[in-house]
Amino acid sequence: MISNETVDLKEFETIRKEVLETWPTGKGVRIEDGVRYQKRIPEEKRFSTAMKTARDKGRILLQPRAGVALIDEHIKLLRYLETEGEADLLPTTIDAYTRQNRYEEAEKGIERSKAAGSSLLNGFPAVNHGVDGCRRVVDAVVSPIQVRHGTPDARLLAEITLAAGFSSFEGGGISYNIPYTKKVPLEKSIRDWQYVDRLVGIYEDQGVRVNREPFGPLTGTLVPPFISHAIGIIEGLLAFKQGVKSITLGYGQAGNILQDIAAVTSLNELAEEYFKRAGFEDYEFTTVFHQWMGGFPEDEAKAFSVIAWGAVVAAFAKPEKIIVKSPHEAMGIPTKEANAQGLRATRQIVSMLADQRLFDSLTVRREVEIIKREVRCLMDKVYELGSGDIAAGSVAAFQAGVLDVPFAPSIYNLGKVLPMRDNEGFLRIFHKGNLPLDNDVMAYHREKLGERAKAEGREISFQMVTDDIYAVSKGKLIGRPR
Amino acid sequence: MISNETVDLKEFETIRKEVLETWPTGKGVRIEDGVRYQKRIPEEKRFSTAMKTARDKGRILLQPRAGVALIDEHIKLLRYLETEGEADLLPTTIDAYTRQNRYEEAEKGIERSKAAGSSLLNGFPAVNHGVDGCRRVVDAVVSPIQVRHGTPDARLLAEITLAAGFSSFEGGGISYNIPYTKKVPLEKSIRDWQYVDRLVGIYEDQGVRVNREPFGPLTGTLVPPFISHAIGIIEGLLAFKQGVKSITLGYGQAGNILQDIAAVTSLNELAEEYFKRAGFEDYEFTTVFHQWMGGFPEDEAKAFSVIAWGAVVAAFAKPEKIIVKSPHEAMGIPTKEANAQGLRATRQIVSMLADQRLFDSLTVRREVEIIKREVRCLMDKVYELGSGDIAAGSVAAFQAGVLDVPFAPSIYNLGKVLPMRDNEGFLRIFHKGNLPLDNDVMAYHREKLGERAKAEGREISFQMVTDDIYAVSKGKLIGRPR
Amino acid sequence: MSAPAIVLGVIGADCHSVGNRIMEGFFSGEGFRVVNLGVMVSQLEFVDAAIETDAAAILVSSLYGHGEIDCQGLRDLCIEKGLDRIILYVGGNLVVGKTPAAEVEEKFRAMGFDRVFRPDIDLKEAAALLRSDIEARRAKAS
Amino acid sequence: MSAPAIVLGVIGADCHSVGNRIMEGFFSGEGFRVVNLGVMVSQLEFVDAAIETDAAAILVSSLYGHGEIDCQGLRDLCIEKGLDRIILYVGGNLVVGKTPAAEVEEKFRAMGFDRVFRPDIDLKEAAALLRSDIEARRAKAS
Ligand code: B12
Ligand code: B12
Repeated sequence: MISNETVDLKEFETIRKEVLETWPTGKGVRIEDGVRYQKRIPEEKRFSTAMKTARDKGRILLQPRAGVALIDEHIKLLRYLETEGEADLLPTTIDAYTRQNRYEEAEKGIERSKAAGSSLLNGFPAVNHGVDGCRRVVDAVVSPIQVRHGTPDARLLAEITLAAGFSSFEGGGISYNIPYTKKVPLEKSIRDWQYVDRLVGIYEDQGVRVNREPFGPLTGTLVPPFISHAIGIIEGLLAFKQGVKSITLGYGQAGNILQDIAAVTSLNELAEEYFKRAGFEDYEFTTVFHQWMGGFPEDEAKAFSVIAWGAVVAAFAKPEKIIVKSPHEAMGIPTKEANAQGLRATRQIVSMLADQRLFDSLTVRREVEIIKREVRCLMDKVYELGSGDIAAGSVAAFQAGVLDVPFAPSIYNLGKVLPMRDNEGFLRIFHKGNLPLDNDVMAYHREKLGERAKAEGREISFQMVTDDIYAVSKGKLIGRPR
Repeated sequence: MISNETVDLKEFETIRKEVLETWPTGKGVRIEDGVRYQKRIPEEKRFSTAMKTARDKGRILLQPRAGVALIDEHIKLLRYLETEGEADLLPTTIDAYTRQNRYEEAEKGIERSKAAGSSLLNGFPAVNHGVDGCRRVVDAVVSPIQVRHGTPDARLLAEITLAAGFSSFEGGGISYNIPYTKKVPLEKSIRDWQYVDRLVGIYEDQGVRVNREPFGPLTGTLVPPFISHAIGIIEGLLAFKQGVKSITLGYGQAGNILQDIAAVTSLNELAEEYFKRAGFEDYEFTTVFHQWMGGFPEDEAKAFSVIAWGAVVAAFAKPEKIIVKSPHEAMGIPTKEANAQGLRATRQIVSMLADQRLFDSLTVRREVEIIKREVRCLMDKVYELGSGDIAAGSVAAFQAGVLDVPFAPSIYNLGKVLPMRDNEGFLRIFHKGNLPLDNDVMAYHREKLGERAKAEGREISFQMVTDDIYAVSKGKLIGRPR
Repeated sequence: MSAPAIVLGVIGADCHSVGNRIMEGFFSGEGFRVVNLGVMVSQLEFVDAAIETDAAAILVSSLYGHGEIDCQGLRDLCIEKGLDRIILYVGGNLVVGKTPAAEVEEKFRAMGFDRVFRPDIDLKEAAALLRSDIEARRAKAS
Repeated sequence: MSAPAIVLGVIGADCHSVGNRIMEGFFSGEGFRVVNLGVMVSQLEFVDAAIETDAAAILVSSLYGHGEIDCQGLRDLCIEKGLDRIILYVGGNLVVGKTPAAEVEEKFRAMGFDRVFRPDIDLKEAAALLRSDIEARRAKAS
């Protein structure tokens, strides 16, 4: 049975040997060497420092997603995003084979990309490139740089990239399993991520702070804030237990500005509450806002507006970081030019709005309180199911559908919950499945959905959910009947 | 001396003869013929109907600016904006020679454009093309279509385009003089626009409603809402006096969302108040919001965000119409593709936000009250200077600097008032010049500007105004020191 | 004639489940007998499922960019396994990066797919094509 | 040496006054003797003002798109009026529509302008060039 305990060092070492064996580049990866390398990295290039400074100064940092198959091309891409895109923070997005530990296929992808003269992989295969290859990337840029992926078993990836000097690592045992895989048992992915967090803790013990960022948006598709908040908080708690000190919780834009502001506000308040309550004090907490993570419109002009709307909401919600989309989103991995366009469009909004404030709002406060109620309903039950252990509780909760991510591919996700937009575009719950939401909370959701049904003159139905999924790509937020 | 009297029909006829003589295409323009032609236009193509329906149903219509030298190209352009741009309303933007009644130069421009195979004019020379040419345009499109220009003496232009079936005509005696010319006496332009409004009144009397739209944004550069509101209301009053029944008052986005929402709200409340007080009852009143009218960023990605931000503000401020910019704004007259991109980007925002509401706000209400106070300060003085006559009062007011448009080129504008942004980006008054603003109002402005000076650690100075002018094109709203 | 069976799935290491869910619901609603393999489906799984259910068509989705690598050889595998007349459709974001539709279509046609769909395809249209393609094959067969 | 006089103005039927205001303030601050004719200035007004004030340069602005038509012949008029050594600058949105800078520059150079500026020009840079161009002409002249 899994439990939320700090991984024993001996056990860690045993597992570590196996992990490093799984691909040739793993051999000879040494933590002490990684620590030495990390310590040479200047403070301005440290991810955790950038995030903390942003929080202290009330700034919003911009980060794109980007990764291609070959090292030189990847460096060119990142540099372009720094200079032409004015990115504050850099990514290295990992390809989908590496995410599934299919390093042989990644190798094939590298070869074919070399032959084709363009990337046939949807990301940077960091494991195949190994520590030295990754260091070339880290050394070539001036901004803090992070590994972004979607890997249920990211142990080798973490070993290699942390040794190579990456100072932030995205993911988590739930958020990089449920939305990203089909058959990986949750218990396994949580355990494998305890390993990753323990590794970060070891670096931390030796004076190297590595930022960690659970993946907030999950399936990116109509995920109500309380579901992703609960999962983010759990992943934060799991990470802290392994010695992580710098954590950034994420949230994917839902679409209604008031709900989104309330979501960021409640995420801040809830995280601090749960972290403190679990006895953690000495940590750096920040937030990241993802521009619209669902289906985009194909037309670039319209895509620009979806990007800008995300930036507007973020400018008022004030996270420390925005993950930026590109006008190519609906079509394919963006060119470096399109990626930089997304960054510049976002920058224009964020700086035009930097000094503007939205007034206090009853609606926002009401939504904040509702989200908090909802998250507490879930968290209470998770703790209960785990008899106080959040790791065991999470596994049990997914099994029971107490935690349930809409539209997720994993067979370990019950998949009974169905979200839907209300008449003003707030995400509400249509089918709660087994979510332990209190009756009055559900009554509120139903009331709100009733308003929409009435306005549209149709019964609440699954068709509305489908319509909502397509809506943004068709230029709307709410999937109204035509 | 000018006065706000309905132009006597006899006098109108005398002037009319002269006007129609000023260019060959004027000869033979007959109002009865125009009325007949207008009456054949289907209801859905009537501008006033579209505006009124938008108001009744709470919809926001989108309209681009567009005009090229040659008829066929102009038709192609407009059709493209209807189909690819999904424009609700069409423009015909008139070239700058025609605006100055320099029809010979316009003729040269037409010839040269034919030779060059591309438009060398910055608009459509409607007078040179005459009634028949214009009718080809009106007949070729399916949407309501308006003449947009900047012509201090638009009498011939109005005669020709109204006879040709255009159902809306932009401009006014102040708003198409002060920002657009250097040496045209205000008295003359107001008189010439009384003619235009009288012409519209004559069409109205014969059962043809033509929408009129004073040009709200003026110089488009840091114009505080109260200045453009006062001028818009005056032009509305002048128009009604001549028999106009459908009026759309305009406002150019200032940049801070709360001030912009307050501006649209106060424009609605003030206009109704002044119109009713002057004894007008039987009219259709609507508003138009202009996306950012100042200098744009050259980068198209950034320009898209300026466009989107304008759309966001409009979506919450809820005017009946948005005049849409294009991503080419900083560079030149947009191609039809760029123009359609601006429309589609705006559409995406407006429809994504259609069902969202911002909550009631104390700040907005406070700003509404301030704008109302300011407008009343100006209007009281204008009435006083004209001994109750708004036309005479306006001329005197500009002479005295009681009405004063920032950065305007006209020698009949005092040019003493200097606006500046406060610490949250609201437009405030730095130098009031001779504006009759009450002391407590000015104290408020100074207090707000003081906050900015303090935040920036510099004295309030003209440099700040320059910095503010450049700010948006450099990616900011407020021109902070670097 | 009984409702034709069709096999759906997202090929390779691709986890994009949303479109797949919608397709399942949609094609069922259109009267097809849908066998949905979900995400992360291998070529072999597709072919085996088609054999097992006597499917008229396989509808392959690929969203994540590796479609080009993942789809190569599927037609050969079908033939090898005796499915020499099955209809193969593919759709989604088939290659890495924004690419002209014609180029993508050509590439996947060359791999042996009967039809290639862009992500903004109206599923109604796809269903109509599928029905007529199935008809045509049946007509030929009889 | 006394401060060189320069003539500013916006040519033709162009009413864009904001940039012109800023230029007046800026070049005055940089130590030039600025003669600002404002907006809607004809070629003749430019040349007469330059003669009257013994100006070293004329800085023509055109924003509204008719620059191509309005500026043609200005160099000839200068020469005709005896201003055969005057520096001619032009800047703004010189032609109708977004056009590559090089193309615009070539067009206006061919018309006899010494330098052609895009609207995003940093005025500091323009002032530095102007100073050195004036120096160079004076050096040649003496
Ligand atoms: C949501 C999303 C995610 C979610 C997915 C959650 C989940 N489990 O489903 C998350 C965040 C997890 C995710 C992850 C990744 N994603 Co993703 N994702 C998207 C996004 C934004 C929307 C997809 C979606 O749900 N659309 C809505 C549904 C209804 O539409 P659809 O999927 O297109 O399906 C329809 C059509 O394609 C068509 N169709 C599909 N197949 C077929 C087959 C036939 C025969 C027919 C007729 C029709 C048809 O019909 C479907 C129903 O209408 C798209 C971009 C976009 N479209 O805006 C990117 C996108 C698909 N993702 C992309 C990538 C690269 C990834 C990642 C590799 C991460 C990365 N590098 O950025 C990982 C993939 C990891 C993995 N192993 O697969 C790329 C693919 C790039 C490419 N092809 O060049 C895209 C295009 C974004 C981009 N521009 O970079 N993603
Ligand atoms: C504000 C504005 C207006 C206001 C002007 C108010 C006023 N009286 O000043 C109003 C609304 C009235 C207006 C009207 C029109 N406008 Co206008 N306007 C603008 C806008 C948005 C900003 C201009 C501005 O003030 N910029 C800020 C100042 C500081 O910058 P600037 O003017 O570019 O000047 C700087 C530089 O150009 C440079 N510079 C200029 N000259 C020179 C010379 C030298 C030697 C040097 C070194 C440097 C230099 O230095 C200046 C200071 O930094 C621009 C687009 C943009 N730039 O975003 C369009 C724009 C200039 N307008 C345009 C047009 C076409 C018109 C109209 C014809 C209407 C129409 N068809 O849309 C009318 C013109 C009527 C007329 N008779 O002139 C077009 C010109 C198109 C083209 N060239 O292809 C533009 C580019 C918009 C567009 N993309 O369509 N406009």
